[in-house]
Amino acid sequence: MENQMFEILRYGIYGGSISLILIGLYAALTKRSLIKIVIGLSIVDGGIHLLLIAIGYVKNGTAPIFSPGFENAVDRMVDPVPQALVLTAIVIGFAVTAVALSLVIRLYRHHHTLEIDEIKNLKW
Amino acid sequence: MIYLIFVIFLGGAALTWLSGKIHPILRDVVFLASLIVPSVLFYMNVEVGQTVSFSLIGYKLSWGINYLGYLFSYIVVGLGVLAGFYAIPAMKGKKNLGFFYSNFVLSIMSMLGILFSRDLISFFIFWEIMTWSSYLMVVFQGKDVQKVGIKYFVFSAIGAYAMLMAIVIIYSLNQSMMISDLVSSFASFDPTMQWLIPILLLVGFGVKSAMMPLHVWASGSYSHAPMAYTSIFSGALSKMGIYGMVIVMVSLVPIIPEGFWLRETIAWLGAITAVGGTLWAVAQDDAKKLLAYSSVAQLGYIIVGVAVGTPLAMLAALFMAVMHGLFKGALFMVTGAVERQTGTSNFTEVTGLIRKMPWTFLAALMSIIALAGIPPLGGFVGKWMLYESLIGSSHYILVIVIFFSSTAAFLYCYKFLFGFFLGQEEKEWAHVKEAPAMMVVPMLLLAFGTFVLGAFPGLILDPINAGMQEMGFASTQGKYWEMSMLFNEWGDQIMLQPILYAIIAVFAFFAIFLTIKGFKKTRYVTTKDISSSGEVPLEHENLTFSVNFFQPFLRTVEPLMKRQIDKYYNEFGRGMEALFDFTRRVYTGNGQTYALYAVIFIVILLMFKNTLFGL
Amino acid sequence: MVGSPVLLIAIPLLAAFMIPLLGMIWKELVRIIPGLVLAFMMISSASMLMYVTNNGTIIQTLAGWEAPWGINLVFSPLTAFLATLMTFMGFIVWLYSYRFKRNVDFEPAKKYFIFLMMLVAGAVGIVITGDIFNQFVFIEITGISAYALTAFYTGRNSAEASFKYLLMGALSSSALLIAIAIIYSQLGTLNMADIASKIHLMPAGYKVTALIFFMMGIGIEAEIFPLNGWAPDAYTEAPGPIGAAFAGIVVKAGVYAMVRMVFTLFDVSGAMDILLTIGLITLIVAETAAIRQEKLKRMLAYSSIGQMGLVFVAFGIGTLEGVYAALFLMLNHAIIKPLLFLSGSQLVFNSKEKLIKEVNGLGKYMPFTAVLFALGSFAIVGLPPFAGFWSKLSVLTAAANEGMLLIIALILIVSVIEIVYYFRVVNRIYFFDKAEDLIPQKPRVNAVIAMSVLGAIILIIGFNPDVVSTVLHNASADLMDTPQYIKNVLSAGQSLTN
Amino acid sequence: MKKLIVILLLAVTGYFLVDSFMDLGRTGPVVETGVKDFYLDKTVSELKVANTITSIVVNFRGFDTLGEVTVLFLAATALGGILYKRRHHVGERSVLFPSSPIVRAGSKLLFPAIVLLGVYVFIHGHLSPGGGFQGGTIIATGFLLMLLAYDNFSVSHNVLSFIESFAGIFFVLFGFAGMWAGGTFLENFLPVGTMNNLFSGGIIPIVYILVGFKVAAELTGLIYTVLHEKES
Repeated sequence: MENQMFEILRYGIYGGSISLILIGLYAALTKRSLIKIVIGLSIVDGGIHLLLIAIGYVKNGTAPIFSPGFENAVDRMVDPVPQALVLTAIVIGFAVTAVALSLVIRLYRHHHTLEIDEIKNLKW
Repeated sequence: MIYLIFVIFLGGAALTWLSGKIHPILRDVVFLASLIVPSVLFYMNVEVGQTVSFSLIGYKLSWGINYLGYLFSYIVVGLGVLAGFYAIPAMKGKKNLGFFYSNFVLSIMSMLGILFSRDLISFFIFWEIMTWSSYLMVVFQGKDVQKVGIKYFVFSAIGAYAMLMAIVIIYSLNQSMMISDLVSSFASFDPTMQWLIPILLLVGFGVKSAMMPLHVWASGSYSHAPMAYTSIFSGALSKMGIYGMVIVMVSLVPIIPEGFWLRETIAWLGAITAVGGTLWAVAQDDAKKLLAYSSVAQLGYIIVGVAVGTPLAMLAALFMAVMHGLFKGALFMVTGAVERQTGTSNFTEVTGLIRKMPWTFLAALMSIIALAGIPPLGGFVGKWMLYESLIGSSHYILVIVIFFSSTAAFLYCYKFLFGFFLGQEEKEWAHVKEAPAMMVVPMLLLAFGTFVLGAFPGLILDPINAGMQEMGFASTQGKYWEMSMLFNEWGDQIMLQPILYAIIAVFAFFAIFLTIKGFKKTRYVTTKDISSSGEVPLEHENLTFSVNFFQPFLRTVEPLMKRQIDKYYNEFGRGMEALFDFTRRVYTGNGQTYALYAVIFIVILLMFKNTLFGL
Repeated sequence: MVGSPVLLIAIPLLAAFMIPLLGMIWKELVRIIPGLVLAFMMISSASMLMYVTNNGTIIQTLAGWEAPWGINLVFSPLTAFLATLMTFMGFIVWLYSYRFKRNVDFEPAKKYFIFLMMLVAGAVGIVITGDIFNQFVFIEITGISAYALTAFYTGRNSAEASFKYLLMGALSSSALLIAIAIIYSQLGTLNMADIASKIHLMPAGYKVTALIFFMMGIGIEAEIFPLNGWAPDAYTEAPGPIGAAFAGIVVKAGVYAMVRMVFTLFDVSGAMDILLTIGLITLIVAETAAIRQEKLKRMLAYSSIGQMGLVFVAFGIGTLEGVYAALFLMLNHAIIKPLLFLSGSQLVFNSKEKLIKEVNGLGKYMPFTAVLFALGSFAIVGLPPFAGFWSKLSVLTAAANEGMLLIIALILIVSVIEIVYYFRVVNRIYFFDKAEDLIPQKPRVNAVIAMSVLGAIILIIGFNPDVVSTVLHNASADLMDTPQYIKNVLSAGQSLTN
Repeated sequence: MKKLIVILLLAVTGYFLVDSFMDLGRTGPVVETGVKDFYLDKTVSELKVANTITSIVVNFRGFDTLGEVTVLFLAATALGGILYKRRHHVGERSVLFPSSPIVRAGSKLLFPAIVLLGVYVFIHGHLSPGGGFQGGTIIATGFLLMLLAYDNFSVSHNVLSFIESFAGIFFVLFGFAGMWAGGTFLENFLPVGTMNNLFSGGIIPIVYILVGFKVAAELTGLIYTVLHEKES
């Protein structure tokens, strides 16, 4: 029973994170609006962060914090490294999104449109 | 000492450029000094066989000169110095002369460097320096640079890169860049390489010696460079291709099994070059273009000689190479002088300069005679030996082709001489004066050289002999020219002497006759002076003799001329550019498409990962 | 030895944080401080390069934890060579743009110099770090600086270029994170040496998937086809010196990262062939695209991409000679292409559209810049006796030793194309007539110094390539020797404690 | 059509991603002992920090964090640069609708509490879930609330950039101090104290507080910059 739950959870988390990645990519690749593309990229980021967290999970895991009462739970602690990485990755993703949105504002100022098909003065 | 020569050349080139910014006279002096000083040092101090070696990023390089190189150095240095003197008055008043002269020096240096190279790396380096310095000369006057200049450079680059490919293949097989190692170990290469290497090298040399079908750059480049430079461009620089070809043909090709076919092909290409060059030369109305095509044709003869490769043929080819340097150098100088004095080099515009520029005419006359191969001047000796060797080696059809070509050559010889110097005088050219002495003397010297070599071929046959012996032509008699019925063992002519004297007598007679005739009251007419026919020609009608000069002949050969290879190259180039224009549209400009490419990239790799990564 | 590897990162970071404050004191400091920092980085890494050449690799552990646990910086002959090259180029670009940005407002100018400095620091970080996640962080530092620099000019299409760059950059970081996730989930480590020592334990399927995601992530930075759509736009729209910095610094870091993955981290057999194929395709597509360009900087950009393709071809040969040739190419490209960008942007400085035809006849009016551009063109197409020839020769020799005749032929054919478009420009500069309404821009003293230093290096390497061959030999041997790399990194902790 | 292609491509990508990750939970990593065991061990025994993630972020992989705050700093700077206009009208907002009195009053009430929560989170970063980034973000949310509620609420750019710069400078200087005191950059050179005390873990809490300040200032600055962006 417990195993079954774990399996379902596993499928849910991995499947969910991978679907998030794919959904985000789909948005980034097909949507016409720049804002939607940026949103798509953010969704991809979110999916990847979830994926990273998921690979550190252990069965019946607990947070890797040695709070009083958890001093001897080392075996059950989830892998802390992906969590640390995700912390970094979130901030970086946020920074990139901020820059992207500011560029969108600049593009809107210059082209008065958000359609990516109409913003191709530079080509070939 | 060898280093010093090149250091002086290089430093001279740089100083020439810099001094060009200070004062013109200083520049001219520096220029001449940087040509003459190393030349003198070279002939005074460098012995054949003396080498220096050094190593550069793991390649062993070696410089030194051998007999064959020594022979070619006569052409390079002699023509270079004379053209240097000629250039000073000829180029006077042009812009950027510092640049011109320093490139001039670099060209001479690179050609000498090629002769000095005993290894392939320095050979290639000097070859490329020669290429780009001559390219800069071709575009120097700024005419048609995007077409003519780029065409020259592209063909040179194709040649040079073919050569480079051969060089790296040789290095990978031999682990040595020395030419001598190549020659000694060539027999042990596998057959594919034995074919590939000489062909690649021949493509490289063929471009510079304007061999069909790699000749299309020649006419434009020769005629667009300043004439002072074209005289060495055609006279000496193209001989570097011949030099390389001689090495390949003598040292490598005989080793190839069935290499006979390569020889024959090259010989036939040479012959076709000769015919085609001649025909095109006949069709030209511009002296520069005419001479350019004539150069192509003459180089064709030389290639035939080199490719046939019997000792006598080789002797003929090398002799003709020297000869061609002399007379073609002189002829380009003549054209330059005419162009400088009149402002054009078109036959249909300039006529009747014989009285205005008699010395130039004399030089032109002698060079043309040499070119046409009329005894007693040097051209005859070369052609004679070529025919003799071809017949001797049973290349009868080749003889006929060559003979046709050299007969047709009379047509353009005549056109050149007549177009500029004979015919009616035009009022327009009444003010024209003889070119300055500094221009006339070099060309007369060159023209006189053809005469001397015609009378005493032994002067140059001796070095040729030494060079051929060094390359390992098995010698039975000691001196190869004894094989020709033309010479005795001293290398001067016996059969020719009576003819020579007879012709000198005829010349003297005509000179006297003409002079006496000149005293009489002669009426000189212009082209428009044809009132007797009742129809008065209009002012703007061009009635110069040279208009449609050989129209009947050209009409006959028209089908031959229509298939200009040039056109196919141009079509090819345009086609490629259109293709490239199409392919670059993968960069659509849409950021999303680029992202899609990235996904496609990863999907392809993922789908085929088992095959791609060898799982 | 001046300083330690960590200073190459820490000092620019410190300076970056300080510049906004210092700018309040004296405005000129925002221009001067980055120059001083870059000069320090250059001197420091050059002296460490000498130290490394004599004494072997420096391993710098951080935060007191030994190699597999803490992050470490690896200053080996290879990374030292690249770091020196990059910091030198960074200094040159700073020198060139010092007064170039004079006519720009204070706020953008401040940011320009901060970003330039961080661009160099990030690229150096990519090269010297020994940890894949840390490398990811540095890639992002470089990336954000590059996006900002690309969008520097308002009123042009720079935002568009920057957005494309960012879009691709975001995909790149996603791919990198996925690859890192796969690696970490299997091997439980992020240290490069540790990964390299354990990679054979990993199931082949996962390994290859990770490598593919890495290739995509880094390939975007390294401008391989078809991931390089952003590159021509970014090069064109960024300020001229930044184009030089991209070509001389950022791409080199990307190439290094890619090569480190393929040579050291992964023991996948087909990776070399993939590198070779991708390199060839990149080379051909980019060079053929360059021939029909109308804008000068765009042409240079395509040419730069093509050269990177050639570098990958050389790496893909996979032998020591190939690596040597590739590093030589990188060195030459890092010197020559910035020279072309710097002089080229000077040539089109006053023109509106930055078209190639607007350089017509400038040889007379800007003789020095024009000569340097011509020198760069001669060198980049590989004419002797300039620097580019030797690297081209070594690539061809390396390929010939492996019997890759077709590849040699392709490289040479592409070189002919390269000749065509470079010489068309040189011809225009010298033999055409100048447009009447164009005012030539006289280069400032600092720009002249920056360009002539590069020109002098081209001549020096051209006439005596031996000045760099020792460094290159050490670097290429270093790249090929994975066991030594692992040993160096993983034993550094022990040697530090006793 | 394009959508179909994209879906197909993504399906293939998805298949391989699933292929790479789905087995993980079942089979586990091929290398059983990774760096995490070392981290879990040393966090308790040497650093005396309860939160392993904090110890990794600030100490073991502190260099990453330094890079990370640099990225954030660069993004904030880039935003200013990209949106820079020569005539910058300070005080005019693009969001000008009046907020309801309820929001305004509520914001005023909530703001100190939010800031306090943020400070708490980053001060206790080494003991409990949370830390500099989280705390900084919470504080920035408070400012966002205020900026949205009051159209005349403004923060001084200079103050923000002072905080930003000083926090960054001190981070790097702590790194140098570690180098001077212990030999390597960012080394934990202060006494670590006892586990689960507020004052424990050496430089870890200090650095995390600096990070908190920096993140708060930068995010506030970002929000402020974007809020002042006007359509033109």
